[in-house]
Amino acid sequence: MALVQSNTCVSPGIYKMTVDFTGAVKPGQFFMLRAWDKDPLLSRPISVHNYEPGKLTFLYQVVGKGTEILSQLQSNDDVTIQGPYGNGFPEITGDLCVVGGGIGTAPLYYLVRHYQKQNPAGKCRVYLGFRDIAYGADAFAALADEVVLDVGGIITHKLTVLPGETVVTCGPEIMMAAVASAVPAEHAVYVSLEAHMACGIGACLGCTCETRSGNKKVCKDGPVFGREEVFNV
Amino acid sequence: MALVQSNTCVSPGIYKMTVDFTGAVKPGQFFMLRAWDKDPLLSRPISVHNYEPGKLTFLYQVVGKGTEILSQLQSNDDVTIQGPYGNGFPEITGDLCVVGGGIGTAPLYYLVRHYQKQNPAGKCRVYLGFRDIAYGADAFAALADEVVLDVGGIITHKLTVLPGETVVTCGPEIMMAAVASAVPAEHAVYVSLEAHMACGIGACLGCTCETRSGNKKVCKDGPVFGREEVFNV
Amino acid sequence: MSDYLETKFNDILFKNPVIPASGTFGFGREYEAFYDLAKLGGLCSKGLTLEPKSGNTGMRLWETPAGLMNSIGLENPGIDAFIEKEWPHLKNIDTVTIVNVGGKDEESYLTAIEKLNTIDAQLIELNISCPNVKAGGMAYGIKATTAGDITKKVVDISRHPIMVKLSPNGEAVADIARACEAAGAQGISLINTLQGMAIDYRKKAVVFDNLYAGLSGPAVKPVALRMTHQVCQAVKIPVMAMGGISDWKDALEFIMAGATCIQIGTINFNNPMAPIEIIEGLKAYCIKEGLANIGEVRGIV
Amino acid sequence: MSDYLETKFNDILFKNPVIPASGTFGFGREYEAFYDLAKLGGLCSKGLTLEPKSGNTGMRLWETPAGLMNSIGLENPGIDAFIEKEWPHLKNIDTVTIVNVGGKDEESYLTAIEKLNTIDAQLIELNISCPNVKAGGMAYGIKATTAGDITKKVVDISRHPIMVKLSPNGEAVADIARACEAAGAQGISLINTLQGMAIDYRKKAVVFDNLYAGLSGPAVKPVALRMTHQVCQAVKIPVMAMGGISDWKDALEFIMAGATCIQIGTINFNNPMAPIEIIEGLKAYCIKEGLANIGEVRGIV
Ligand SMILES: Cc1cc2nc3c(=O)[nH]c(=O)nc-3n(C[C@H](O)[C@H](O)[C@H](O)COP(=O)(O)OP(=O)(O)OC[C@H]3O[C@@H](n4cnc5c(N)ncnc54)[C@H](O)[C@@H]3O)c2cc1C
Ligand SMILES: Cc1cc2nc3c(=O)[nH]c(=O)nc-3n(C[C@H](O)[C@H](O)[C@H](O)COP(=O)(O)OP(=O)(O)OC[C@H]3O[C@@H](n4cnc5c(N)ncnc54)[C@H](O)[C@@H]3O)c2cc1C
Ligand SMILES: Cc1cc2nc3c(=O)[nH]c(=O)nc-3n(C[C@H](O)[C@H](O)[C@H](O)COP(=O)(O)O)c2cc1C
Ligand SMILES: Cc1cc2nc3c(=O)[nH]c(=O)nc-3n(C[C@H](O)[C@H](O)[C@H](O)COP(=O)(O)O)c2cc1C
Ligand code: FES
Ligand code: FES
Repeated sequence: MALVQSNTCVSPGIYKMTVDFTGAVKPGQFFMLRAWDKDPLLSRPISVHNYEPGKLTFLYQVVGKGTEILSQLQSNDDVTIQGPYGNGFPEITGDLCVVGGGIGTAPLYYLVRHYQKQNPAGKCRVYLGFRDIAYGADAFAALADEVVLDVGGIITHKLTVLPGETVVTCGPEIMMAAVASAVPAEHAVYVSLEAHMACGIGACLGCTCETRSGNKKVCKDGPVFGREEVFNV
Repeated sequence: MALVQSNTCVSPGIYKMTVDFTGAVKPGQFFMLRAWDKDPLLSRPISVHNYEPGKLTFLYQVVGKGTEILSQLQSNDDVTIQGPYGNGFPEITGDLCVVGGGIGTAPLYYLVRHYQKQNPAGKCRVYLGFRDIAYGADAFAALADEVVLDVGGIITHKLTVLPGETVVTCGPEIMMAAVASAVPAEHAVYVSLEAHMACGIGACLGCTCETRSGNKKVCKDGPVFGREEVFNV
Repeated sequence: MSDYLETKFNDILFKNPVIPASGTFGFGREYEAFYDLAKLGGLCSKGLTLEPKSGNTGMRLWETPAGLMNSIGLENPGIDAFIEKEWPHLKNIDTVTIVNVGGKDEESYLTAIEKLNTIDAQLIELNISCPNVKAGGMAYGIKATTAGDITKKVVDISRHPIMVKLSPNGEAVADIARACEAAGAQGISLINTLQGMAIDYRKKAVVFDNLYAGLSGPAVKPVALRMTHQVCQAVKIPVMAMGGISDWKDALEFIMAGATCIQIGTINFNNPMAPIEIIEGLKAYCIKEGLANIGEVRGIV
Repeated sequence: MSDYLETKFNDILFKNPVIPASGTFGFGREYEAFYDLAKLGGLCSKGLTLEPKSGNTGMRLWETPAGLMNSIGLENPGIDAFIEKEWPHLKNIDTVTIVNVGGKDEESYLTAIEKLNTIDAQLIELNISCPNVKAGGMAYGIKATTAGDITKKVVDISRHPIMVKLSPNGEAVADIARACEAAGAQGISLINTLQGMAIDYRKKAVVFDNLYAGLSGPAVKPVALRMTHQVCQAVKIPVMAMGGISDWKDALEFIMAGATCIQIGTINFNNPMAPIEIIEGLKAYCIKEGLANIGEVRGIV
């Protein structure tokens, strides 16, 4: 159980919720959230959008019953959160290039913040693609060295990766696959996958994805994978 | 859909909820309430506790999931109400004696109010029995000519029916059966039954009770029956 | 309703494929307060038996997670009273009326069917799947041989087309459907309720006098959809599917699985307007998807 | 745990009758972060097969009203890897470990069982009921003759007691249970998942690559409780029951229906502490009701 500090609509259908939480949280990890009993039955995986001790933030899109219920929570309501789960993004040294699509931008914000803390001299560039309406770009702009924003187009068309950059991407699978094949082989590329999840902790084998080294669990071995593990590149 | 005007705890586990509603409502009728989607699946039958145009009041006890959810509603929340359903109490002329047990007192309040409006000269006496804690007795006292209150005992032990009185009882079935057999035959006695209900309108045959004249539907033919119809007296 | 939803079940024309299910809709009268029954594709009578039945004693309803258990036990006024008191009203409603018939033995089925020959019903739903009456239909419905047998006898004497309503509690449902088809059934409907049990731990007792009862509602939808798909693959006669349908999306899934029509049961209790909302939802879907008729997505999976 | 809950399943002593179900608990490790596994009555391994299996492709999970459909397809490391990597850890946990075994044919069952003869497992759960693998166990589990047959062969060569896990998708479950008992099974567990189907209407396609999948969770409880009751009435060997148990009240109902132990499946995903809360709830119930042992209410309905 965690107490909701705030839960506000930041763009049509997009909500930002902050809850009480203190613990070790890595960028790219997620929590299993629920604010209902058995309808729906399962908790919902939501990535960490931002974290500082005492203050855990999620950014989520309302797409169905679970996220609809979450969006109705108000300050001081209880929400059950389990986590953090998942491997999270690797520690990145050198420069960083993040490519986010839609709600896939959610986990990248905390990644960028964390990266900059660890690499005060590192450069960080951000590509953001949205179908209709952009959100969160200002926040990225306040942090990153450069933000490239695209609405309605194909973000990979604008993407140029600079020497020495590590690429991290999160968004629709088709976008991540495009990034994975567009970026030259000398760059490390990390992708954050999605899957329907039941347990979130590696017990049900429901979130399995095929990788070069056999089946992996998105919830426990992922959600972050190297591109060569999960895409044919 | 109706808007909740107020919903307050009036005694441990007992709530009074007032909602917007205008229409013809008879004492002894009930509404089917829901403030959830499919968990629980069915609506919950709750009697009319009081009514005046624009203001429909329910008095209910939290006993399970449905009433628990109802108890959490706040002013301006929506609640789905269907009704009024059921036959309601007959129009009573002559004097009235009501015998309520526990939450069975809920529909009797509106009955007494209605009776007094229709019979300004009529006398109305009220017996109220509770297991542990009494509620609503003050409100009855403000209306009725006499209120006999019992906590922890057996209300029928105190019951004396006066000549010319019609008796109306609502409460645990065992109490109503006791009233039905205690009251001398020359008095009309009406009882208000309960049953698990699915439709509330007579379509599912789930609330059937056996009566002297064959099966009757509690929701449509009742919930109010003459004692001789449903009890062996 | 418009052409988007017009549906032929053999040569019976339904305005739309949405029909309230037997036992959840009385004889329709109660729902007239909510909407004009002529908006429905059809309606299906409460299960009738030759003799009047007072149904089961004791508790008849019990809620379960996303489900409802019932032990009504086919309470009904009997065929004669139906023909006399309900049919005159029903036949004047501008929609297809399906008469649902149960029985305790061969003779009672056949006599009931003969009596129904005197009225102009469009379709008879032969209930061989009610789990709630001890000497009841389900005994016929759980084996292909007995299901085929009773179907043949009924088809032989009925002047109305016979749609057999199958139980989800028996042997492979596709085999049973095939046997009914071979016996001359003109349609299949399914599923009737799943046999379940409830215990009241507080009372340390079973809930239902009849021990077991029938489970319906959203909880059973995945099973109903699977069986619908199996039966639609197995037979050529049209299928009227049901089991847990609660909105137009559910209805659409059953149609995609191959159902010609769909029936709406338990959800009527939760939302009396459900059939109408489903009709409207299906129509809006056709428009949005550019379908001339809902039949274009039938059986596409 | 205390004596209130101590339960003998034949001569195997369980601290309490609560055991996480196969496939919902991995090999236990993941839940060690939530509580000490030694608090459990026992635990049950993920379904193992002779050879490693990578499981089914495509979508593996789909939520339904109060239910979960899964199409894992018995992904598992195979018996050898289990014995080498998981067993050393499991055997040191102070609780009863049940090994769940599936197979694609007689030979693979028997070879797997022989390999398990080399370890000191206390009980083997013979899975003849997984609906998710095409050439899989369910083919055995849906008919009394084949179920009895494979059970006999397995019992003959196993040095461990065999509990046969039954399918709810076959012929009369009591007949199948009797056949297994006659074949020498020392226990019965049930139910495995109900076969269901899901369609994604948006994609106009079936959800699961394997077409049908297994339904579990609260939605199936009434069916599971009925089958548990039927089997407990039919056989003398002890029964380990499951299907939709989500709290101690549900667990109690299955015990009242006659189950000796109960297994906790899908609800682990909803509430990882569920087994512990159920153990505590049952204990509190014994105290409140003045029972010396939970066995006093076993089979009382
Ligand atoms: C590791 C991980 C991190 C995630 N982080 C975020 C996040 O930060 N913000 C955010 O908005 N969303 C995130 N998601 C997706 C989010 O979990 C789903 O949108 C959510 O579970 C949908 O629940 P619902 O009840 O609202 O929708 P449902 O009614 O369950 O489904 C609506 C639609 O969403 C799809 N869907 C359902 N569950 C998932 C799932 N687990 N993954 C992908 N699609 C799904 C369904 O197939 C359906 O098409 C994440 C998912 C994963 C696996
Ligand atoms: C015509 C009618 C009028 C009613 N008026 C009132 C009222 O004014 N105030 C009030 O507090 N209650 C009233 N009730 C009872 C009320 O409907 C139930 O208490 C309520 O449905 C319980 O819902 P739940 O989800 O909270 O409990 P559940 O979890 O469904 O059940 C909790 C307990 O209540 C019992 N129960 C469930 N439904 C009913 C039911 N329909 N009738 C009797 N017992 C039931 C269950 O068997 C169980 O023991 C009335 C019932 C009827 C039939
Ligand atoms: C209260 C109730 C009464 C029913 N009575 C009958 C009946 O008389 N005859 C029949 O064939 N089916 C009867 N059924 C079964 C339904 O027609 C339907 O097959 C079943 O409920 C599954 O559909 P659903 O999940 O949409 O309710 C009844 C179901 C319920 C819930
Ligand atoms: C994700 C998942 C995986 C399962 N895997 C297995 C398995 O490997 N072997 C098996 O015998 N049963 C398996 N089952 C079935 C469960 O053990 C149990 O029989 C079923 O889920 C019903 O119980 P429940 O409703 O409590 O979940 C699995 C169930 C689920 C939900
Ligand atoms: S969600 Fe259960 S293993 Fe990943
Ligand atoms: S509740 Fe359906 S007939 Fe009374």
